Amino acid sequence: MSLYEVQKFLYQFNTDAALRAAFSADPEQVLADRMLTEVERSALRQRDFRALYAMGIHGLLLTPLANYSGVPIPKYLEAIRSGSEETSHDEGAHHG
Amino acid sequence: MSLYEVQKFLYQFNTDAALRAAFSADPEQVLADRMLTEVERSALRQRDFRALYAMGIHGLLLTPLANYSGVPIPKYLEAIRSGSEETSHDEGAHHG
Amino acid sequence: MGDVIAAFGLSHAPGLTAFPKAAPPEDVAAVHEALGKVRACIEALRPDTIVIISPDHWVNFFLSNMPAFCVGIADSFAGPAEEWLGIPKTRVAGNPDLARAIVETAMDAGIEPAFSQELVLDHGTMLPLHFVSPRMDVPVVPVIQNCLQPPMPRAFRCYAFGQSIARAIQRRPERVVLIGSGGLSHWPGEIQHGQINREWEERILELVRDGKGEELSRYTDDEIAQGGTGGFELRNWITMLGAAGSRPAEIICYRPVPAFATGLAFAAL
Amino acid sequence: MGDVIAAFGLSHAPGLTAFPKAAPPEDVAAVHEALGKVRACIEALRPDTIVIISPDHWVNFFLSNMPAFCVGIADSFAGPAEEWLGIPKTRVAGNPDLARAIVETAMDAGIEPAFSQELVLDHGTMLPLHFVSPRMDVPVVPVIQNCLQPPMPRAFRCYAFGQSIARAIQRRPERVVLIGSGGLSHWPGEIQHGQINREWEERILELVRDGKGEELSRYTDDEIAQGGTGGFELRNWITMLGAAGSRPAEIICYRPVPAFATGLAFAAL
Ligand SMILES: [Fe+3]
Ligand SMILES: [Fe+3]
Repeated sequence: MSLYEVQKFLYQFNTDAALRAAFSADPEQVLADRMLTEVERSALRQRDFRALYAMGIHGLLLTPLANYSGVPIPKYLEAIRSGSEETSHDEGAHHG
Repeated sequence: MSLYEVQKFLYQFNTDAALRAAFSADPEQVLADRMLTEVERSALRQRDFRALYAMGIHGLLLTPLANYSGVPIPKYLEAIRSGSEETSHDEGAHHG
Repeated sequence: MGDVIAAFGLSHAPGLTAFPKAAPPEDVAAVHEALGKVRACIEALRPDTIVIISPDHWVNFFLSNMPAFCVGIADSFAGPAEEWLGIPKTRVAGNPDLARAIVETAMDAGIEPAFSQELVLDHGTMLPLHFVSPRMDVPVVPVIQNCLQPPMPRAFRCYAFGQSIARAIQRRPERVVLIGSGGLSHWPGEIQHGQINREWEERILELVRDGKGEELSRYTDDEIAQGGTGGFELRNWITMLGAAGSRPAEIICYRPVPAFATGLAFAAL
Repeated sequence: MGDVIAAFGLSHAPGLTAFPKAAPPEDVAAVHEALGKVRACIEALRPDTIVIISPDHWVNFFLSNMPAFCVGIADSFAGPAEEWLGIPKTRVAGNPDLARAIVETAMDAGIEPAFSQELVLDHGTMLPLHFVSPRMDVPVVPVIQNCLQPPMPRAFRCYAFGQSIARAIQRRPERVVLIGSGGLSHWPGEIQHGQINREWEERILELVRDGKGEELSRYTDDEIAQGGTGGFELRNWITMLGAAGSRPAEIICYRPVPAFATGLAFAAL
């Protein structure tokens, strides 16, 4: 339900070095006043790319998170492909 | 030359309560890392509406600054009208 | 099949709620009566959604990315943005399905509105809603047009966008009320603040009354500019007229009110 | 009188500067050779300005205000946005007069680009410039098209926008080089990352080569989508072709490179 808030957090994280520093110092605090479900919070904290991708987040919002978190792209791809349901995005699933 | 930076500061001031609080607490500090000339800095600090208007700032970017600074609109209008050269904005002068 | 069941042109002078005592009581009473009529009409029609075409007042958009048209596709919208408006803060439901249909239909017709999942509604939207849908219980699709920073969309394109909005509504199930919000002449915060161009306003209202929206769609930027930096908002009426077609209108009320720095006009189609 | 003195379609795969060693050396060499030819051509022509049509990669625009078209009207632009790109940070001069002429001409023609005084250039703009104007001393007008988030501008409208850009240039004194940046097929960060749709790419390059941009302007959104979420960037080539007219092109180089997750193509008109 709060997909937009997840997308917005990622957009800001990717473009704002101060937010990235704050998030790595105290993730709970940074996410505290955002309208996110516990599932979404935890997916962001844990860099659960499979869960984030399955929510319908655009690949180019996720790969910077991988880059900045030291996750190589092959690892990232392995994670998003590990879902049993291979939800592709090119039918517009992520165009929420 | 940095008209855009003045406009941007006003837009942010008008829409961001935290920035307003910071600016009233320590204006120098808030303006320190912005690309502004000393003339622009001083016009913002002193709420010099005549000078700001003459730069070409849109009336609806200036009236919230007046409101938040406790300057009644008639006072604001008196200030912007006090210029000898009555530079009108409706020829697109402020559309910089 | 959906339809535009009624359309209105409504001024949104913020003085009406922010400093109502500044104006002559008989003017304020006349405006309240007009807005009461619009409210009664809307309550009787029970629309599924209100599509409201309004300007932004430096609240959502800045020179970093200034769209000519923007459609709010969110589930709901917070408003008003202004602390000083005298309208309580609330959240109004959107209608994302209709909003997306408006964007898609426009794209197919060669009109490309920006779209937004996070508009904060300012007095351009909230003031009319406060008077004509005060329970804020009818879902809203906010459509913002650039009436702030030239270059702005030309009148003929606003009219065409309105026609496209009407086609989108016809393909949807909703019965829709349309509002064009703004004007008439004003120069807010400018040296000419308080001036009113009555001749310009009366000519416009004559055209609206006679169902001659198409004539307004041929107004040049210069003709629109005769109404001042706030009169740019005439664009919102023109888009509304494009959607409503060439029905004649009732001018419910017209009052030039210098204390509110504009001529207040209210029209029903 | 100004003119479009040359136009290019250029892929902007970030691997070229960020991780060049991941790809076969002969592919990288071929691409460098192609970009070297483009550079030599531009240096010989000595254009006054480069108009570069590129996508945004979630750097300037978000779902809060997603424009179909946006023209950068600033005096100068910082870039690249990406720390990891392997291209040094710099500031490139803009051409506000030409940029504003592009916006005004479009508005008159019924095309309403957003405009921006503060774009940060990402690899979609900076990677081509790094190779073909490495001293970054030719002023740039960045034109951004939504290739990220549907609904996107239809192909026929991109083509018409390109035609309008050419008209604006003809009214200006500048001699202009045009670049359409992007593609061809790719699915960056998606499950299909690394796939390449060669058939789709070859068909497109055939049409580009034969001066059949108009056929591309009739591509539907579904046909464009055959090239993946990154293939949406075909729109930038289509706009470039609209501006360049139906001149046939030289396909300087075409290399499908799985390590860069796309088919790299470079065309000169
Ligand atoms: Fe207004
Ligand atoms: Fe790209």
